[in-house]
Amino acid sequence: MPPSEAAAAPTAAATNELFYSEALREALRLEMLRDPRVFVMGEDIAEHGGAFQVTAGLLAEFGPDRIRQTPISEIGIVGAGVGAALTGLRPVVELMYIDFSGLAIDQIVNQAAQNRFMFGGQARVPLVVRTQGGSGRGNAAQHSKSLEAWFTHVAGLKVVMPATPADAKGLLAAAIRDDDPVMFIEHKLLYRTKGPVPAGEYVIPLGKADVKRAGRDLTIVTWSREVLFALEAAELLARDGIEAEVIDLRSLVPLDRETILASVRRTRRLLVVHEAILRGGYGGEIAALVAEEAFDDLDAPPRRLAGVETPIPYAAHLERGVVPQVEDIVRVAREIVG
Amino acid sequence: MPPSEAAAAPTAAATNELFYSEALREALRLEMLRDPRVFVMGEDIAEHGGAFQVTAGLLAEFGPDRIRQTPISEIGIVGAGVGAALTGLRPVVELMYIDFSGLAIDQIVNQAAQNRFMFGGQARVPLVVRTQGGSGRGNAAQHSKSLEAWFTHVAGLKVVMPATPADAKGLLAAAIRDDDPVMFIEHKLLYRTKGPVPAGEYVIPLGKADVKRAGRDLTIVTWSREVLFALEAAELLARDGIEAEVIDLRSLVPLDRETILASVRRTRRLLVVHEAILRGGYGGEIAALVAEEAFDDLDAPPRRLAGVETPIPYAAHLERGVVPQVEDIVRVAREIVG
Amino acid sequence: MTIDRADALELYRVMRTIRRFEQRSTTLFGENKIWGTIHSYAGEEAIAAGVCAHLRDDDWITSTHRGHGHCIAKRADLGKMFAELLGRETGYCRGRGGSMHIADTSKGNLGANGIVGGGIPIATGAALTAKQLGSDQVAVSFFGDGAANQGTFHESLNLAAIWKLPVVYVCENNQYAESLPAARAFAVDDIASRAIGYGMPGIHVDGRDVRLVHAAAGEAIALARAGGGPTLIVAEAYRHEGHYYGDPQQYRTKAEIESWRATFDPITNARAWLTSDGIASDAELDAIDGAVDDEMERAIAWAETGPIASPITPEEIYATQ
Amino acid sequence: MTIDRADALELYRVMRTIRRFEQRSTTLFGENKIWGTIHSYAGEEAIAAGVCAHLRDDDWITSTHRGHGHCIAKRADLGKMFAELLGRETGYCRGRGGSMHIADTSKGNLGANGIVGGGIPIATGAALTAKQLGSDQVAVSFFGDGAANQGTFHESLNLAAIWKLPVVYVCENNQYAESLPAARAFAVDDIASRAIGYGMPGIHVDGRDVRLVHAAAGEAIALARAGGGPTLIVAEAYRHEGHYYGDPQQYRTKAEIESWRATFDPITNARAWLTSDGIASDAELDAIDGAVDDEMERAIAWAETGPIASPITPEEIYATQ
Ligand SMILES: Cc1ncc(C[n+]2csc(CCOP(=O)(O)OP(=O)(O)O)c2C)c(N)n1
Ligand SMILES: Cc1ncc(C[n+]2csc(CCOP(=O)(O)OP(=O)(O)O)c2C)c(N)n1
Ligand SMILES: [Mg+2]
Ligand SMILES: [Mg+2]
Repeated sequence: MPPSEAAAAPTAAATNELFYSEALREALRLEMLRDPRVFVMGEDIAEHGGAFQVTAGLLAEFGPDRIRQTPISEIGIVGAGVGAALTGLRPVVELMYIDFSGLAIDQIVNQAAQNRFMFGGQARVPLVVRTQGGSGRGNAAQHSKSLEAWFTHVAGLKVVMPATPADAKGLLAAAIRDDDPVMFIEHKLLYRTKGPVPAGEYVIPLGKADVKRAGRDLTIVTWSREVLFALEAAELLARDGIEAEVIDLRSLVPLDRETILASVRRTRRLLVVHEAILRGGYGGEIAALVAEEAFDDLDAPPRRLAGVETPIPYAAHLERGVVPQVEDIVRVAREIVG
Repeated sequence: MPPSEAAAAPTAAATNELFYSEALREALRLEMLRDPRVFVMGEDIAEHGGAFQVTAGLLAEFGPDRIRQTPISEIGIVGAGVGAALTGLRPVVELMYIDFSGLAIDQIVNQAAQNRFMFGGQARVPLVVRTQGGSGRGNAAQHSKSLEAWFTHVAGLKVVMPATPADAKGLLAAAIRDDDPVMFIEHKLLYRTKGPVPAGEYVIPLGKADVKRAGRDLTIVTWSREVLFALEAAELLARDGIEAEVIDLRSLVPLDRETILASVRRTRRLLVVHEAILRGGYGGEIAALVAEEAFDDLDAPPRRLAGVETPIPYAAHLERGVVPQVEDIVRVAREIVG
Repeated sequence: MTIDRADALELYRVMRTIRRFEQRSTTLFGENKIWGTIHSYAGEEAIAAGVCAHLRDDDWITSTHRGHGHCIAKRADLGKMFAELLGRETGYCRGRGGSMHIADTSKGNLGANGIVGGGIPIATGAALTAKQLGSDQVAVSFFGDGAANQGTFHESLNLAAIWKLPVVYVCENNQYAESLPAARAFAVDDIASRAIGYGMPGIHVDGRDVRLVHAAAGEAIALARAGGGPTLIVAEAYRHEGHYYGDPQQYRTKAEIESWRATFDPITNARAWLTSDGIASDAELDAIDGAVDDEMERAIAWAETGPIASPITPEEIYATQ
Repeated sequence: MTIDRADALELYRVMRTIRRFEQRSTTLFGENKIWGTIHSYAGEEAIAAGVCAHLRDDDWITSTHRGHGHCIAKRADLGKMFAELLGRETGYCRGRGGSMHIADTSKGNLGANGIVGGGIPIATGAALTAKQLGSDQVAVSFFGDGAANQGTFHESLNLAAIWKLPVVYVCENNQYAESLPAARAFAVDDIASRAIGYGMPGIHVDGRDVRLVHAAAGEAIALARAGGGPTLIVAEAYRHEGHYYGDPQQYRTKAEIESWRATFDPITNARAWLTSDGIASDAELDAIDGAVDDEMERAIAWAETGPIASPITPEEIYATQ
């Protein structure tokens, strides 16, 4: 009998230095060992080990049924994941790039996210859709978008975006154990970043933001790769005596309103940073939330720093210019603190 | 030789009382008469005249090539629209419900919206995707969503949502003449609303909001069906001496920032209202914009009133309860004015 | 595959129950007791009945917007179905789903679907579950001729073929997709010919004769259960009513409808078979009709006394809070 | 269809140009002058060359992520192609697109595409333009074996068939979709058998022999131009290089690659044909090779002197401001 789905509290075991990709693999592996209902399905995940090597080696350990390589049929495989989840399995379906999610979004939104409600609570859809987004590799406009905002606007879906190897492991385990469909969005430039990762079972509950750096002068709310940029920026700002608090949302849905609001009420200043284009981005949600709930606590207008409104260009120098860099965060933070 | 695409200024001709659906049909008809490159493609648009009767009668006038009825193949027909637009035609593709747009969004976003930029400006994609959203007819969760926010978050796409018959006519004409892809989003409960519509050629430039009611105490920014609710609410508020200004965005992209900011600077209070669920909705964009640009002009926190975070339920009494009604707008407006 | 008397009468009873359910939901809609939209399965009863006769409660089906028949054939409770249409808390979906989303997971019905073609990959995934668990369960996906032109049809049939999944795809060709005649939606006469390109058997059957549907489905389901992989069955039928309640049907003539109804009615067809083969007398069949009609009224009465749908709670939207 | 000497030599020159382009872009990538990713068409040259030989500049093609060959065969400027790979303002896409998005609308190339199967409906729409305008233009969509399992393939082929559109679908079966062997992606041996289900001709051709591709494409394109509707051509080929520059290729053995390269090289194949049929001597072909290589170096030199991509301006994103 498979164990309960209840997310265990983070355990403080020994840690290993792992790449983000290795941390994800460890979570997949441990969850597959723990629960026979868990399996992975996607393109190039078998012999090739996945476009970013997350599933490397798992074919040998778990075989072709549980590391199920598929043809290029995005809506077919996500839909099959929905059907498998509805009937008792816990599929982890990989969409190679979030730019391709549009091909499968009907099954994610109209089926996975809504089935439980439409059926009056009869169903559970424990489906994880693992994908990755973001620019920085010269893959141009169809392989570099940041589309998390689409998925946050869907009732019934959860959205997770880890920034560090430890969070990647703990959040993926939680996503797999969760009984709801989860969009698990990685970043293509994080796979080769390293960090300490607790060994063994490690589960981080969904919906809890992480204060990656404490500070008193300004709250920077961000997620995914921009967390690393924000932490670098905070270092530079500290040299001029500006102490920025950096909040990594980790889960966009459920959203940890309390952590955001408590921080802003202390620092009295907000900067939201994301790689996605500004218009319609999730930064609007955060800035609006803070403006509504903490208006009188703010000493400055809430600000957003986001991607330039353009498809992602190919040429390296142009590509770098369209998403927020460390220096941009520093500049805007200075403006806010004044 | 077809005439230039430059949007003509609105002409003040004689007006007729028309249903929203008739106004749309008039725009389609006039644009098809004016420009042989314009044609309509979609499901049930021919003999049946469209799910909401917008194309009723056009088959007889223009024939099956220009009122091209298609099988149920959403990504196929939208993609064919992209190809036709790239090669010199001006297709108007109908997606029966915006809930189905997920099946075609890859072609809308990765192709239509990005081709021009990806190709270094070589291409134009004068494609209009006509669709409709919203709840209120008991069609439940897969036929009632409001998904405009997804499309506002795409560089290269324009998004239009008319609330009145006159705007429907003028904006559809402008969308068809526009050289960029336009998501033209109607509302299923507006088709049978009536209003005065200028006769003959009538074009409303995209990107201009419309102040549907002037007021000094509060700015209500909204679009689509909620505009009608906001105007009703404003009437009720006026009885207690609260004068609400009602801004109908009409175009979500391009966004008329000036009109919004000028109004809020005068009224010093903002309420954004939309039918879509709150989280990740376009209301966040508007509230964040105002908080950033007009912070010191605000006497109260910017507020958002939006749909409850749930898939749309079937039962009438539940359905009505999950989207903002007139009384909700009145209540929140009162709270804001205090 | 011969059908014994009990099974034959059960097939008739199921078809007759579906027909009656559609008649009564139509009148209830006319009385403004049903909200939204309903799609009548009248004329296609032999397909759901003939296929589901081979399914166990732990086998799965995915259904469509025209799903009442599949639901009934999969042995759903009529009262809970009507209660759903009436928006009651006692309905299958507690009034959240309505006609287009009735599901009965206790009987393996993974739901009607408002997205044309939306159920095809889901049934494929259910079959994948059976394969992964090594069980002998089978999944059946019902969908229309229109759905056969959706990308989900293509991707799903290919996945099922390469993985030899225990799934049967049942395409109900009722000659129309809303207002579009199948003749204008396909450049081939036989939709089953598409099976060739996927490497699975494709069977074309006259959906008016429940014996033929029953035989074809029996083979396909047995093949799937035995690990022999998927089959595509295309059953010809005719939609007796409009696409939805209130459809003006400008796309077809009264004459066409009358002639097809006369020649293409699975229930008259079954009566002729049962009486001419001496399986049952008209009187016995009339008795079944009477029992069905009584059961229907009891179900409606029960449904109408149910409480209206209760307020929405968070756990309905997210299972893990 | 017989091929005269000039055409035969032109086919060879085009194939040889594609091969050389791929060799040089590979070395440029190795020198870190190219950013992002590139996909080599080496081994598939006969398909682009044999098909595009029948196309006019006002005919359209849609291409793929593996698009250099189609672009060259549609008579693109090599300098502008390299300039694009190098991220220069002088590139086809002013450095915005890179390898995966090169388009040349002046020659009817509606673009490479980063979405597998993304170009299929677009070519279908281009053919619709020809039909609507009553012109005799033809559209060709190139795509891989992997793309044939995308829903866009299915929906597009059906639309083209029912509307008799002037479009030719060219499926390049290079035996792999990234790491997935076609043998594991299909339960049928012949992908062309899918044409049956759409009601269009399906032709299977050995993509190593440019004469066979040329003949099959000639017929299909003539048919389309004459209003005879679409054709599906499946050309067998073998991808000589990895899926992308740097592909470790754990999914196939060195031995497999070597043996296929030896037996499946359209260029060696063409040389054998041209010399054995006495159309050209080895010396003459060597001369063509030399000219191609010189042109390539001139193109690269020109590209390398181009200015880097200029800052992005609003008009590139929206045509109507
Ligand atoms: C993806 C999608 N496109 C369009 C529709 C609108 N629609 C509802 S039923 C229908 C016709 C379906 O035809 P068919 O598959 O033959 O089933 P039938 O209604 O004939 O049983 C259409 C177009 C929809 N619900 N979903
Ligand atoms: C929609 C989509 N899914 C997946 C990918 C990732 N991808 C790029 S090329 C490729 C393989 C394509 O195979 P095939 O169609 O046979 O073309 P080939 O590369 O063999 O020329 C894949 C899976 C993509 N670019 N787009
Ligand atoms: Mg039908
Ligand atoms: Mg291939």
